[in-house]
Amino acid sequence: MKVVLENLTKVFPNRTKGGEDVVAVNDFSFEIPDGKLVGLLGPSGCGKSTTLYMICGLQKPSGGKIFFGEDDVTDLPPEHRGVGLVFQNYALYPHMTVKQNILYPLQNLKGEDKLSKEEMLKRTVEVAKLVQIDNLLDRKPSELSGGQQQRVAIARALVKMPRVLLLDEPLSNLDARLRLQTREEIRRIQQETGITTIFVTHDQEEAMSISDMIVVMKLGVVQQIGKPQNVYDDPANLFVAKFLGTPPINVFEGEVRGGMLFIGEDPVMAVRNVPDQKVSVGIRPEGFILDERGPLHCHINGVEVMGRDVSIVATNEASLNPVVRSIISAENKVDTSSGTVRYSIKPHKLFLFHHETEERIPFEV
Amino acid sequence: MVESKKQWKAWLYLAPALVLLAIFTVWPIFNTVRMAFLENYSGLKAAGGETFAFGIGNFKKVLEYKKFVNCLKTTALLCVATVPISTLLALLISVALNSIKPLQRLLQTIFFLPYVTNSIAIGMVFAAMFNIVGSFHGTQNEIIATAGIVNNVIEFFGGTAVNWINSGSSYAANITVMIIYIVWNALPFKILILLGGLQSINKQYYDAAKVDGSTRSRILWRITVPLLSPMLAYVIITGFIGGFKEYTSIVGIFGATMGPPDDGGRLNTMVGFIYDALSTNSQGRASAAALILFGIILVVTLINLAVSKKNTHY
Amino acid sequence: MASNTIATMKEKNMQSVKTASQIGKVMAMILTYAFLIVMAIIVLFPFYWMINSSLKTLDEYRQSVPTFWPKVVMFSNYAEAFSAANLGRLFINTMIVGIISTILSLVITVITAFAFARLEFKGKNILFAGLLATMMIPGELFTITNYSTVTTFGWINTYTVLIVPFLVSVFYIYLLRQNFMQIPNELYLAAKVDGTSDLKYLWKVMIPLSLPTLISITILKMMGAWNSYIWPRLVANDDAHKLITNGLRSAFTETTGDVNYPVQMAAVALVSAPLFLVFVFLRKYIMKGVSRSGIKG
Amino acid sequence: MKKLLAMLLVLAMVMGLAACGGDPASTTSALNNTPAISPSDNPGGNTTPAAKGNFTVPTNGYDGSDVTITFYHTMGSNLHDVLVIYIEEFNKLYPNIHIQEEQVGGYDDVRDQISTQITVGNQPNIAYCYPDHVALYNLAKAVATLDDLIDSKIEVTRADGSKEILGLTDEQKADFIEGYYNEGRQFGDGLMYTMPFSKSTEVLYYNKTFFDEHNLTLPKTWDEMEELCKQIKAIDPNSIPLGYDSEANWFITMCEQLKSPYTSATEPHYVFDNDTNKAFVKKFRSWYQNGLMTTQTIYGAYTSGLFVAESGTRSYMSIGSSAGATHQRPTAVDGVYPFDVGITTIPQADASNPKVISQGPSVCIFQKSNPQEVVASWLFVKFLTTSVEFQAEFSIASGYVPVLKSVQTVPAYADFLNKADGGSHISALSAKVCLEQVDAYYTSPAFNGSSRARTEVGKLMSKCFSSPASNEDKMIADAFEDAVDECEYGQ
Repeated sequence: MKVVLENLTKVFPNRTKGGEDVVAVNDFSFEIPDGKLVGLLGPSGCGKSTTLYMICGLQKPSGGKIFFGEDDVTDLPPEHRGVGLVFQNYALYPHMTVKQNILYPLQNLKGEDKLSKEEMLKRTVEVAKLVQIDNLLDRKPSELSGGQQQRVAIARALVKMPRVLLLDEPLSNLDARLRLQTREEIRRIQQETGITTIFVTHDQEEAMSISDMIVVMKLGVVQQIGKPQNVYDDPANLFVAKFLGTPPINVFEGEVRGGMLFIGEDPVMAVRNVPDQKVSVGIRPEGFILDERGPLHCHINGVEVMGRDVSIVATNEASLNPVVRSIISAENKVDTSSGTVRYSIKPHKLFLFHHETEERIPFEV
Repeated sequence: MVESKKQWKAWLYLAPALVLLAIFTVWPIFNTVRMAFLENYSGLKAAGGETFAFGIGNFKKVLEYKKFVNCLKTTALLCVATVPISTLLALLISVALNSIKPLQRLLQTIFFLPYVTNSIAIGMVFAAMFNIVGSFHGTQNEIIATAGIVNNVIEFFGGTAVNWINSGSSYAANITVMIIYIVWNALPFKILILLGGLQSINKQYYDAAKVDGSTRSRILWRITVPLLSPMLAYVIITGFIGGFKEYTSIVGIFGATMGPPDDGGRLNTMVGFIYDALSTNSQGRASAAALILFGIILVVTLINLAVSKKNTHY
Repeated sequence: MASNTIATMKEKNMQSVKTASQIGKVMAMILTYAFLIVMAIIVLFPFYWMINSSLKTLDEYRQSVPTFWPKVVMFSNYAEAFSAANLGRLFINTMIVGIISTILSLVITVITAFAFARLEFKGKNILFAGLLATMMIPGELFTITNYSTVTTFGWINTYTVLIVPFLVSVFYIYLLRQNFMQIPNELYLAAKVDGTSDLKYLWKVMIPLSLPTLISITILKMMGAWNSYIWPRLVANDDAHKLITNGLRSAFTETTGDVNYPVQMAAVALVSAPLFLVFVFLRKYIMKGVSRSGIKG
Repeated sequence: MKKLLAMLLVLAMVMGLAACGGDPASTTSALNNTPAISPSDNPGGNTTPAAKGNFTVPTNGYDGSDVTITFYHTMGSNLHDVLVIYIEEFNKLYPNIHIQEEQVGGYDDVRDQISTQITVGNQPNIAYCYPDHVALYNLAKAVATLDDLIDSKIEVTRADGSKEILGLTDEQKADFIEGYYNEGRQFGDGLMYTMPFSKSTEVLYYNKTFFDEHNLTLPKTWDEMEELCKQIKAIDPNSIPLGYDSEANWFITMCEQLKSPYTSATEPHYVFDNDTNKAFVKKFRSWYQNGLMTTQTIYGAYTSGLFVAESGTRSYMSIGSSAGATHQRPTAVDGVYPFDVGITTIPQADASNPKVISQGPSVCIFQKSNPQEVVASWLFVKFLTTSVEFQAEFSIASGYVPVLKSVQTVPAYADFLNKADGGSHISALSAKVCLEQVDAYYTSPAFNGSSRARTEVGKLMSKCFSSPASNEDKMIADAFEDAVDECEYGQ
């Protein structure tokens, strides 16, 4: 079931008299192909949850349309959209057992969707097995751990075979170890059911790791849509570049003079057919290569050992970040005695951005 | 050491309340128990120097009273009828109030009004509303000066007038009037508590229920009521405790005869019985009746606690 | 999985479902308002009748056929109610008793609730159950015994006798205890760690957190003073201490023992007005107070 | 929650245990500071004429000492003003006797208040009372007997130097209306417990204009009343010819008129279950069933409202209290009354034995440890009940009837009586009619439970009148039996 959003907008009237309205979602158009897992990504307050709630029907859009397949569901109340939603803090009914929580949506089905008692029970046990909580059916939510409650919430959302599954920051309440495990669970469940799923998160690592496609948003405006790897390797603007990737991208003040990119005084890389201008330069930590004769020089602060790789922490006058962090494979030795280090840069790990508009400037090497 | 120091401090905080309670609540209870076991004890006779035998004569006298069972029946009937009705109405009104924005403040204030008014006036007003002025009901000479406001409204909607509280009125009609009046009085407090409870329920459960596609009534019975159950249990328990002590409301409508003119005493309650005993200064009998009433309320409250314990959630 | 089969069914009656839900929503709204308006009328009607009766002459009130609006509108009834029962004096007496008893009772309720909620001591639950049990005894029986007690203390015809006996109200202790128990224990332990005394903790942390409940207790307690009748008449019936309800009952008896009901109704209306205004202004607090207490079972 | 359950059970047991430990010695008697009263044979005993009173006048009578006397009454504001004037008059004679009068509410409020105060010994000195109130107080022998005071010849000097004997002179005693004076003596022991303060009785109000128009004659007997009611019903079928205010008064008055037993001050108290009474109840039931008569409780509104109505359902006769005359008059339309109201005595069963009820408050004096308080109270009571001026002014203001015969000679009162008419001076007309039947007053015996008897016979009448019954006699017999049971249980 593909989901189509056509210039979806949502404006919250500002309660204080004077202030103007808040545009939570601004002209968002996007088609989510059937059976795909899409991550809505962005800092808090960027409109991702609002979008989710509009798709779900709990929020009424100020403009634009939402289609499930061919049906225009924009004005349809949530119960008629065939939508499953998993809340950030699960919202499991405290007074019902796990089984009753999962059964509840099935009992509401009416008309030709109505199921017999046995079918409902069969479907419940089935989905409980799917999320591996079939042994907790008679427990009360208060007796379960965060992870278990998360899975019950997912089971409840899935049991009525919704056309679209929505998850609102599903992992934010879990501890680190459980987050990784549950992330995989969600991926596995989505793959098995093949249900179109949209989930909202502010954690870019989480989105990148399991989404088929990601949508990066900022202040209600879509910055970029695409496969995680593509968006990572080909950021549309400086914001997207900075938002994705841990450790974050290093950003420098640079200038293009006569087809050559200068960072500070170092001529770092030839950039053909780029008009002379001041530019912002983004270099991925894994884009540095240790090289005594490398064009770029930095002053070493320290080296952090991370097992397979080593991270060199240095500073450079032209860097906008407090430190310049590079990731080098642990084999090559780092001689810190001289206090400076020289790098050469992998071209595909270096991005140029327009100084004011921060738009990406493509270049050939 | 810390443990005992804390003990001492706790009792210090409780001291003022305990002292006052001892004098003005505990001692009267013991005195009541004492009077109950002094056979036909009367305060005035005691003041005149008379002494009284110790025994359970008072209790026997109370149980012998022909209409004692009737008092019990009326008290229980009113209680069993008004507590559920007023709780249900209060629940529906609170849920309705909670679900609207415009007019919410105004309606909330209106529903609180009865709590603010003096009960003397309200009794008279209700009596005037249900009272048929006229005579010879049931005979061919029947004369009706006015059938009372409620009957006028009923006739306006095409119904036939009912003889609510006048001579010849049925027990059922009398009880109905009492139920309406008691529920009317009990609503404000119950709405206050339940509305308070509703506002402390997390909004997300309702979003979840909407997404799960439940209808309005299912949301009410499967989500709101269970989440409100501690409040509901409290309102029902106090409702019963108050309900068993019903008396002033009956005097408000039927006056001292505690019943229609042709069957005075038909609606007398347990507390009514206590007042009758006090009017001839027989405090012994009144105390015995009060202890019996206390016993009944205690049992009912224990049952209520057990029942509510089972289905109160989280 | 069968997700696409359900999808096809959905498309078929999409249009009917959309309109049905629209109508459903509007219908529900109409029903809710209709229900609330009808109930409001039922609650308001006695008040209208009370005001109507309070504006009639005694003769018109005594007529067999009650009139829906007085033929002769007697605003003077209100003036007479105010002067005959000298409501002014009654007001002052009731306010004095109401305010002082509320303040003292608040103090006692707070420290008692604090002890029940926070401190551990032997027999705590038996004591609390005992308190609840006292709510079950019909009050009439206490009057006689308490009367002899206060007379021995020599408190007759004083404000003390109107205030002291009812300072401890079990319901409010119960309400506040529930509220205090919701304040997480860690706060108390933390305060203990950095040496704050119980009283300071009570004052600095617990009271501010349960302010709404305290306000609603204050308002409800004040209303109690307004309605008490049998006890004040028995123990303090002289003009200097007479309370509102006594004033109302006795002020309007005619020579023949009949009561001038219209003027009495006017007096009741006059008395209810301030209470009603108090509620209108502090409605938010009362509501928050009760809900914050979240009376758990 | 479970813990609360267990706790409540424990508490219930604790309460039960405490019960057995109760000590029989009642604490209140320890507080009781009324003097050790030599219990003369108890008031309930059979009437021994020369029983000795419980109060003997101290040898020096009133020693002029400073004394504060509390007086509980139910006077509304207009009567209260009259009382205050005469307290000042009294203080001119006895400056050291300070009167603290207090309006406690209705008659029941006075009774409840005092009966609680007696248990603690701080009852007032003087109080408004009805006979059965005094019977209740006498359970604690709290009311002082007045015989010794009335007969005392001890001289008392007043502030203005004049002297009076403490007791009543023969003229003063003779001036009292017989029926009212004897009310103080019907507690079964022949002793005098109360003095009549201000009385009222029942009179028959009739629509004089209507009566003249149809030249109807006033009914002297109940049979004539039945005929008259039928005549009126014929003239105006939509009317209720007669409205009788109080069923209880009617029942007790009929017993007196037919000389059939009602209650007795001595055991057995409740003797009204007899055939004569059942007969008249049955007769009056037929009146009700035929639409000739109704009562206040059955009608559901004031019978006076019925009588003053000028259209729709109305009545042409109304038997009610003589003090309520102003309510038995239609509202004047710019000074003119729509119809003239006549007042006459109520019908009698036997003209040679006329009986009509006497109501209205008496006053009693309470025992006090300081006998001077009792003597001072007596002086004040004597002053109010024997002062012709006070009785006149109080009667005019209240619509009540004075207790002294000579009040008619007081110019102000005589003038008041002469102005009597069916309109603006209706109270005067009512007072005149009361004075005509001075020697017909009766009062029923007073004992603890006599007020209950009144209530029960009232309920009995309204039940017998209005409840539907296939077998009337059985219904009436059961009603009587039920009423007697109810009274006896209350003992």
